[in-house]
Amino acid sequence: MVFTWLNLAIIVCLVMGVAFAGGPLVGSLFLAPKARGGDIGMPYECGIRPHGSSWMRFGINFYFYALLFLAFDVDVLYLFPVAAYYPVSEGLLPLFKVFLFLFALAIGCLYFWKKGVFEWPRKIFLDQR
Amino acid sequence: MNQTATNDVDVLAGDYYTRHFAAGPNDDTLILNMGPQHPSTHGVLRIVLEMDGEYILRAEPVLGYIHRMQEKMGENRAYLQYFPNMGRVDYLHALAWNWAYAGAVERLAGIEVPPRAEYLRVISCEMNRICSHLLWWGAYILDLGAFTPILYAFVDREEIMDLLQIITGSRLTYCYFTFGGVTADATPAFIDGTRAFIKSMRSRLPMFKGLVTDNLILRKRCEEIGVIDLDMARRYGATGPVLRGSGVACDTRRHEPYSCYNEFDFAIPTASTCDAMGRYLVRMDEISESLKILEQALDMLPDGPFVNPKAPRKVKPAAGETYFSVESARGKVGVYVQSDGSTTPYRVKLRAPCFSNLSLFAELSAGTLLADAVSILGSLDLVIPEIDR
Amino acid sequence: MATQDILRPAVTTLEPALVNLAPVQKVVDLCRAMSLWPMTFGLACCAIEMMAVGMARFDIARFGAEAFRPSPRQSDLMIVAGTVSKKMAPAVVRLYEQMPAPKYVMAFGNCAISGGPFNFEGQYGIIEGVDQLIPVDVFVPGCPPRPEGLLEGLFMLQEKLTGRRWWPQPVGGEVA
Amino acid sequence: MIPACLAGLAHARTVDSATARTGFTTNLALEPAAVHDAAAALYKAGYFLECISGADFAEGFEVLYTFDRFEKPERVALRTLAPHDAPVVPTIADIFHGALWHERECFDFYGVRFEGHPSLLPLLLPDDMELRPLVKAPEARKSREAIVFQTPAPPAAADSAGEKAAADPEAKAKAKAAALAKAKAKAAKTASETAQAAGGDPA
Repeated sequence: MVFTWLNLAIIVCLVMGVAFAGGPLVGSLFLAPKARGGDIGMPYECGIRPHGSSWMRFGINFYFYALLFLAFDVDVLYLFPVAAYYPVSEGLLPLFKVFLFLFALAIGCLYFWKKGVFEWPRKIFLDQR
Repeated sequence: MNQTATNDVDVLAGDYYTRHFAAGPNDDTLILNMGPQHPSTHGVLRIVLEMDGEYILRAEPVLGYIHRMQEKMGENRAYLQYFPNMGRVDYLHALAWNWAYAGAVERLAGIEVPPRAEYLRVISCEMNRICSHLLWWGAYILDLGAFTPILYAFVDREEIMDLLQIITGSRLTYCYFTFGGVTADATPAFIDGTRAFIKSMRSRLPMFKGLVTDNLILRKRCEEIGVIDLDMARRYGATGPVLRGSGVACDTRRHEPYSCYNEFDFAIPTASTCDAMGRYLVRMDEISESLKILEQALDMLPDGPFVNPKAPRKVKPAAGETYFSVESARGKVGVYVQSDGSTTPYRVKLRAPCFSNLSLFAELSAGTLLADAVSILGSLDLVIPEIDR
Repeated sequence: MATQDILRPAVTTLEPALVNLAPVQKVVDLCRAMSLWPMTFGLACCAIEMMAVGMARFDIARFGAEAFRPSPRQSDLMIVAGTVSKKMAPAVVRLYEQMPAPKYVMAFGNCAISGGPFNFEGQYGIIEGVDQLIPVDVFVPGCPPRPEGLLEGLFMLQEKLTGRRWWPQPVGGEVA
Repeated sequence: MIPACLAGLAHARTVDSATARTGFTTNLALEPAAVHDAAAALYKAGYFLECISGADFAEGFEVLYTFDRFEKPERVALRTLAPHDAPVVPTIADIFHGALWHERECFDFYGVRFEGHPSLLPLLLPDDMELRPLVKAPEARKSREAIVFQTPAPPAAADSAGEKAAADPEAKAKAKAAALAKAKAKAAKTASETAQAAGGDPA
């Protein structure tokens, strides 16, 4: 394997990125005083003692959103090399393949849509009074 | 209550109110405290919520985190000594409370108010109302996630504060009224400044409308949220813009006119949609109505003394009781005073509009999204020290 | 530990930094002083003046303290702006304890300093001075203090941290 | 004046006080047992609950309910008396839900128990507070007759302070109220005249 200036630049970039993210953490570890005692370990809940653990079953509406977001992210990730390669491809087969890929994703979206993920009712029940 | 709980269970045991709210930790729903230290409760309001995912199943406001014993203090202080407190009950519309208390004691002790004082009261009170609505507007939009409007609102607010400072001497917690009039006369600088302000505020309102009111995101966040019907308003005693946003044209300034309000020509804005947007529009319209009143009051401002020279220094009303109500930016402010004939009130009851308006919240927010509940809470325009007194 | 909230002063111990060299700490203190992150701890009337300070006219951003955080975990300056009632006091103490070190407290307004107008004979509901519960660095008197007062309090805190005043004295406001 | 909806109700006495002085159109004193029916009648007639407040008198804790209408000003005050040793009043929170908090507040301040209230917890005070802050010391309590009814209390019941307050203000108050009403009318007239003059001048 040939080691080029490009590789070096990538490595330098990586090191700088890690330093940018990790530097403040390390800095505060060495330079900042630490507070201990009292309720510092208690979960923050607007200044009130929490009631019950947060480890409970929770509505998953947002997870669907996260999943869809991920789907589109992956979509872009895979389409990027396709776009880069597309000018040198020949025939209609690559186009067909790309559409096949997009179709598979679209089915996923439709499935979520059908399941009502995109609907947020304003009120889930009427007054019981 | 689990008194013998082990240490780590104990940390998550909640407090008195959450334990009354829910028997214990639940598998499916989350008991969550919103407040007292929360940016969108506008002070130290606390709301205990039972959440199912993003939806609120039950909500219960917990009050008292800024209970300042105003009613107890009323029984300990002389009538005039108690006056400065009124600016601190509702610091956003301090002059409405000034007025309610002054009006109650004046009626009880039979003190006359000269016409010029009445006009000065109207002018300062309406300025204060605009000031209060502007802060609400900025803070409400801030709650909904837009930071810029509050910067615009404060530009105009600072102008009002500078003007009011000329006559009242303070920026926020005014104690401008006194028994039988006001404490200082309007200076030419104040009157000219107010006229200029009316003009500048008029030119700003269309900009506010274009910038915020017509914004689609705002409308999506406000429309069809927190619908208050007439029966609900009646059951809870909602007043002010919360009531007028539900289509009832009830404004104490028209309803039981006090002072010289029946001499002015102004409309009572209402909205028939009953939702948060209705309340929003009512408040925005009220700003322009207040400007109208200001303009008329400045034109009609009579000469004469600004305080009744015969008003006694030491107020000592005859035994009896009185209930005086005025319209603040938040609704009907009532002060009920019982006198036993001595120099201190026997009992002072402060009827805060926010107290009744907030009691709607539990019913209003059940079953809504948490984000919408914040929008509902903001649309009620709460000042917490007024609720807790 | 009882399940009831018991009113007690804040318990917090500060462990000094691992690298506790004077010149290093001096630089770090300067950085801290010029970028204090206050907690939006508006309790009552004074909170409105605290908001006014953040807005365009008084613009606390000029002095590096515009990043108001709602959470104690991200802030290092607690501006106690308003009356602390007995019901609120445990929450105040808890929020102070939940702040990471270094932490500073500004008692903003008469209520936070001494109970202010609500400190009367027979009062039953307020803490007469937040310094009974948490250590206070700067006291700013007034009912409510003007926004300039908050800025001055901030300057005092910066002076306390760095040992010198960084901003010119207001005209006519020179302290003898 | 008693509104039609309350006409059939057994009330203890009508408090005779001028609207101009008290701000109440109707002012009725009821037995505690009658409060619930009265509130129900007022709800049916379209009133809303303005507030509930308490007061500590020598005779007992007074609970004052004020109602008003949205369409026209017509403030109705209902008042009832609960004895000091067992202050119990039926709740009206099942009719006017706003009373839920007003009653809790009254319970906070005076310890008046509202029978049938679903959750009579401390509202404004800390949960562990035993003190009832607005309860007066027995010697500081004044007679309800002297303050609310403004009629001289029977000499046997009146303490010295109550007597002093009740002796002369009765007549004085009435005269004052009349004078006040007259003066107000005059002031309004002059004000409008001046206003017209001021408004007319530039034109």
